[in-house]
Amino acid sequence: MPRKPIKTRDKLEYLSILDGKGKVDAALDPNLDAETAIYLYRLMLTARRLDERCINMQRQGRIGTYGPCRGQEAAHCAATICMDPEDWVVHAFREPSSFYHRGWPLETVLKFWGGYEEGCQPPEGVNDLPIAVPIASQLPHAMGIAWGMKLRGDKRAVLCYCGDGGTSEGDFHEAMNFAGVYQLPVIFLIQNNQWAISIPREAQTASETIAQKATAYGFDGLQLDGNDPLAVYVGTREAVDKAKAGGGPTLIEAVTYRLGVHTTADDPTKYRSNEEVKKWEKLDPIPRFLNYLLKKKILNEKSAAKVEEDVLAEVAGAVERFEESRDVDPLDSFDYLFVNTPEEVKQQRDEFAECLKQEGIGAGH
Amino acid sequence: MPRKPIKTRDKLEYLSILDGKGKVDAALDPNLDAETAIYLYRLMLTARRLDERCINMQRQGRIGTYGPCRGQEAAHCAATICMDPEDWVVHAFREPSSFYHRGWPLETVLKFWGGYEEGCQPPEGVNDLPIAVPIASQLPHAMGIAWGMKLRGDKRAVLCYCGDGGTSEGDFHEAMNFAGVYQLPVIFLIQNNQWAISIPREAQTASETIAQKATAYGFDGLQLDGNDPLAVYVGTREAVDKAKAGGGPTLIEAVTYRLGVHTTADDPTKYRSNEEVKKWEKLDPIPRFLNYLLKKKILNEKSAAKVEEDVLAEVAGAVERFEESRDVDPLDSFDYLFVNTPEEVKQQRDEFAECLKQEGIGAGH
Amino acid sequence: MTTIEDTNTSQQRSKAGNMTMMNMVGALNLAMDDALRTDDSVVLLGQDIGQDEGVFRVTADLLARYGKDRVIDTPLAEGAIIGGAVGLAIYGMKPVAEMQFSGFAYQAFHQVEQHVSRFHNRTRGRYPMSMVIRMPYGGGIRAVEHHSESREAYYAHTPGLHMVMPSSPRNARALLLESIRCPDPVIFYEPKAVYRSFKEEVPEEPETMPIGKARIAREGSDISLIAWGAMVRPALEAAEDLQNSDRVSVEVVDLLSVSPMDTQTIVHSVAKTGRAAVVQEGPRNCGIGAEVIARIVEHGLMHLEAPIKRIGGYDVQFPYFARERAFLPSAERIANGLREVIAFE
Amino acid sequence: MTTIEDTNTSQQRSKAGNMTMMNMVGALNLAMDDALRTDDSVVLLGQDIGQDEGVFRVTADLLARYGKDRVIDTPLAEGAIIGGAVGLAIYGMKPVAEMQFSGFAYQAFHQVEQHVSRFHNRTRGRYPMSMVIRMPYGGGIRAVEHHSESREAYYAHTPGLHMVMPSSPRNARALLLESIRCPDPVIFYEPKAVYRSFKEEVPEEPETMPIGKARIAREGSDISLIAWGAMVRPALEAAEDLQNSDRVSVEVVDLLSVSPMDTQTIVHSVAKTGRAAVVQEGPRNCGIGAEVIARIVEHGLMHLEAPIKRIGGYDVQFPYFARERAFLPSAERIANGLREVIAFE
Ligand SMILES: Cc1ncc(C[n+]2csc(CCOP(=O)(O)OP(=O)(O)O)c2C)c(N)n1
Ligand SMILES: Cc1ncc(C[n+]2csc(CCOP(=O)(O)OP(=O)(O)O)c2C)c(N)n1
Ligand SMILES: [Mg+2]
Ligand SMILES: [Mg+2]
Repeated sequence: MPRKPIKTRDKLEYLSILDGKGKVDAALDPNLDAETAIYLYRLMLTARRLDERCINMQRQGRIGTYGPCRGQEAAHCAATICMDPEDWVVHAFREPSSFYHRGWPLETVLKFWGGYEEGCQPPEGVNDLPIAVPIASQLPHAMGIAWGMKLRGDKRAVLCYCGDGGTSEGDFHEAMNFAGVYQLPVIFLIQNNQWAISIPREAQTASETIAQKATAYGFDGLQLDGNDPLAVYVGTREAVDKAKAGGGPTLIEAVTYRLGVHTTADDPTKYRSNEEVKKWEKLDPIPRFLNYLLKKKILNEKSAAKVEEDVLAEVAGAVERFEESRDVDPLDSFDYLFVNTPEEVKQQRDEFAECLKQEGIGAGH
Repeated sequence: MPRKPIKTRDKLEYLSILDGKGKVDAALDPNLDAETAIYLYRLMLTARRLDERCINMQRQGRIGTYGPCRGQEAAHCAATICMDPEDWVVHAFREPSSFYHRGWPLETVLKFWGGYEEGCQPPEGVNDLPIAVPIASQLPHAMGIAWGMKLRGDKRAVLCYCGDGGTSEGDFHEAMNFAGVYQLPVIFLIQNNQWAISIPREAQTASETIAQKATAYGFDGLQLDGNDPLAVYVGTREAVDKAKAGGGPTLIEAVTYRLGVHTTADDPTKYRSNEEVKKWEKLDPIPRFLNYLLKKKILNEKSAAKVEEDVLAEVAGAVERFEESRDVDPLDSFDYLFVNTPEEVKQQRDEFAECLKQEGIGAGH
Repeated sequence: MTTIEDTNTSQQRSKAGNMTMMNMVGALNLAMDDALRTDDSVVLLGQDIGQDEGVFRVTADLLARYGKDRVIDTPLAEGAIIGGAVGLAIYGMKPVAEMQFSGFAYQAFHQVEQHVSRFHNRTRGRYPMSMVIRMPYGGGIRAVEHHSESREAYYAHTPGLHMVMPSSPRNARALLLESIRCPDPVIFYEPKAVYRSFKEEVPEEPETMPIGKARIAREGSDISLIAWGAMVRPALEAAEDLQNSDRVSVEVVDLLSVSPMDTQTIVHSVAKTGRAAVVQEGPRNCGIGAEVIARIVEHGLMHLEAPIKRIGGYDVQFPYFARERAFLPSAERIANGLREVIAFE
Repeated sequence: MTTIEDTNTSQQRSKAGNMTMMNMVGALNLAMDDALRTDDSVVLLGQDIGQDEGVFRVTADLLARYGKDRVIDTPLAEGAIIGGAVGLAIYGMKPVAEMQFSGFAYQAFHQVEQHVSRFHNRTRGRYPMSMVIRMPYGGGIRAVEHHSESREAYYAHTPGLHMVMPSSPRNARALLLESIRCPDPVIFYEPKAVYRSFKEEVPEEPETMPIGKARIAREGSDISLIAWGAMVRPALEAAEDLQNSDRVSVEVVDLLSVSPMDTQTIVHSVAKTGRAAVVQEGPRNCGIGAEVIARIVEHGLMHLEAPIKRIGGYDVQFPYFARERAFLPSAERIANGLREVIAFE
């Protein structure tokens, strides 16, 4: 046939299980055991409460600019719990509970936004990357870690977060392409929260979905309801299983919404309508999941209140531990640059130490 | 439906008209008028003969490394003739006859490969970009020029060449994405010649076609037989008409083959088999098109010989004019950096002039 | 339109028209407004510069005033912003591109090095790269990683670019307007620490000043202190302090443009004072300070009575903000550095 | 394994084993072979480095010897090569990435600046960036645009990186092996003009030399000439010529590593000679030459009897190759520059 349509090979699907009205597709329900389900809810709630606390702390000047994740808790929490400890998680910057789940102390998040490098130091034994500030620049790292797994023959996988805006960067493209070529065990999870600061999703790219971008790289794309923790869980779990079985990468688009400000320095009323926010508030993943758990009798009013209480205590503890760890030494900016610090950097350290002495600046400054 | 396949919106097609065996799809044949058809053949032949000449000149040390286009003449010649003078053509580096058609003297090509900036200077009135050496870095420029057309309301279009290897670069992705978002009048023509130096097409990307990468950007993709000048012509012409009518960008994948070396510094026997080359030699666009023209009686043996003769004379003239223009002044490296040359650059120019004087180096060195 | 001819006095009155007190954000906004109004080939492009008016509000009101074909919100891709601007410039427009922070301009560094800096030379003058790439740089605003760097030396080391760094509202306005009118490409590094830190009288009438001219921000006779961008304020403060405490007279040279660099003004000052120091935020190795020293040595070695000291500018990563106040050169640190040079015998 | 301890004599014999005459391409290949053989976490990655053995054949035989999981051909995307190498290093491998030419490394500059140079610091030591980024640099091989640049200063200005530039086969082999073993990231700039220009005896046994140490390539007493990479050969030639023609004794300092820079060896030499010049291919503004001068001023101003001259290194684009022979600093141009400094009174 001299003129014919081209059919592409890879799977391109949409998935929703627990919809915005609370209706469940029973055939697809993963029927999480009670422990896992409650844990997932708790993770989501932790992100919500920490978020609220951080916004307050920013207002009080106790941390700097903060980027909340309100509305996106299902997308990041249900994905991260699909990863085993020997797997790796590569973060963007709106996934506080992913850190928490993976074993980073909750105050890590506060340290990062509080202006401390310590917020980027993974605890021993935790296989993760810290917050990545340059948008999409972490995708090649996730690809590289997955490449290492493949080269070493390790049956592991990498989960990598990114935003809808991040898909416009060259790094997105290059990482996806390498992942396809080498069939790497990596899941690129795009949190399509409809906005990249003030740029709406439709102005970010002309493709109808972000999931379909996988077509360009010869692997599967899955769009799912990112406010549906069950869909996120099922979609990610499948992708992880496929990756570990040698089936290569998956691009997941989690359709969600940033209910709050981009960061505390942002004023969203400049660029989006209240009605839009209202519409999405009705799709909030937290009440949606709580109702599901109540209906399924996995939680009841009392046990739900207990979760709430525990979460608040944990957040309060994290804030306390954060406040106690503020006392850092400005001099140590010279100590971690290299494994083997060159003489000239040591000399500059001495010079800087002398300045601090003259100026009476000590640790904790 | 909670789990369903995603259908994408944009057109994704394959096109072939004059196939490798010489069979024509009469319904699709554009029936070029004799003048255009002969001109196109002549352009293709000019590229072939210039190529041969350049390889010889490189061997003799009269020019530097040269990157031939043998086998790809249909892909670049049949595309460039779809552009009007007020349109723009943005080049990669394997399209000698596109320059020629657009009004650059044929010796321009020799100047570029001969080591002269003069080979990158577009003649007055010609709307083109010169050879771009950093792979894919020209795609954003094509996008930007098309953006200018759109902003100014000019009914024009841009044709931009790139290789299969170039599709892996971030620049490809970013340019395509902007073109889609702003619905710009630009045609990205990928000459998929199966190789990027030693890297075969399958190792460059895991997608089955390059055309389908358009899906990621929300516009049409067209794969066509790049050794079929009629398919290239029809496909490009449609894309140009669509662009000028406000229909936005098109990604065209011209499936072709680099019959020769990557450049004269390359030894392809290190990475590909002779059989593969042989197979593609049978699909050579030049005899294929000549036979078509003979069959259609647009050319006969005598008129074809005349074309051959004219082309050889034109190439010989270009070589002559190139040899006569070698006498350049090394000092002028300081003269084109800025429109308004800063004092310190002028001082360095004087310093350099003094060096050249001391060393007895004049123009033509 | 007037030009600040005598750049040696920063507060010089514009000959014509009214003055308004404004901060640097307002002054930059004014320059872009001037340019958009008077030259319809000018287009602004960048992330969040339209509807959102820029994350620092530098482009406030401009979308409303000039429409979305002149003030263009783009997707999140620095390479395509600069690569697209190259195409726009070739097509005869005057793009003024914003990089949201200088720390993200590296995503477009290949387009800057390979094309912005070269197209005019490559095409032997056929396609001038008349464009401005604006970006906020430097520390001091308690921002997260990559939001505090000063890497002007990357651009100063790249032939074919101008690298401009204003220090106050008035010179920011005049230099930005001049940069937009400049037929050659200008990297315009905006000291974000200065954005809202003080106000200055700025003439309502468009005003420009030449690129490549330093100004004597303060006259002095004992030592020359070379500074630029955000470091000019603490430099002036240090000079004032030293005058009061040590009776040392410091001449402060504000480079305004680090490439081209005004060697003459620097060397002239050092010839007068015999001593010099440089203060910088950016890394020391191959930084602007090194270049300043090299030029003083090449053109004024005989005047030097003491080694030239580089104050600040350590070759480590700019720390996250909890450590930044200790890290950034303060007036006190600068004064101490100057004392050392003065003490040298 | 031996170490070239005394870096002051380039031709020093290895204590153990046989010597083979080889050019720099062979020596670099040997270093990678050493590394691949002795450390199975080492992987090479880059465009055309496998089947094709590198466009300069620097990786000859390595794919055949170590297989496609150790010597990896990649798609055409520098950003993913370096960004991928960051991931590989984090996962515990030792990537040795090749950029086909230094002029295309800017496509990955954001990954270098934002991650290669920072991950160890950012994670407070948790993820060292033990990797080497090799790339051929510099002019002289009649190549097309972007194939002739020397921009070592970009990397020297970036905190957190080592910037190494060998000058001969033996030190290239020793430094590359050391760089691969180094726990910190190294940008390894290979002077492609030297690749096949001469041979030297190289020990068969693995040999390393420390990063950050300059060598005295030639002893002298009248003037110090600081050079690195491809400029060392014409510098030595110029020194020889000046000795013969003018009886001027030139000491040639070969930096080998431009960051860290061996200030001590430079200043020690200038203390002896009292005069200095620098020769460079790359742009002058904020280049390595400026840094050399700044350090001499900071640490050895009192020894200086004449201004320090920067030879070569103009702030324009490296010309296409028809003009490159006139453009590149020759021995003659260097000698003339040295004469000027010697003549200064
Ligand atoms: C390379 C780069 N460019 C610009 C920025 C500034 N910036 C920070 S967040 C952001 C928007 C990100 O949008 P998206 O990827 O959708 O993530 P979201 O903020 O919605 O989670 C921008 C432009 C950056 N951090 N990095
Ligand atoms: C950014 C960049 N990286 C690497 C190179 C070196 N290089 C020159 S041509 C080439 C292969 C290009 O392949 P493709 O895009 O398929 O074009 P083709 O040579 O097949 O026409 C490479 C890697 C380059 N010129 N630019
Ligand atoms: Mg978003
Ligand atoms: Mg190709």
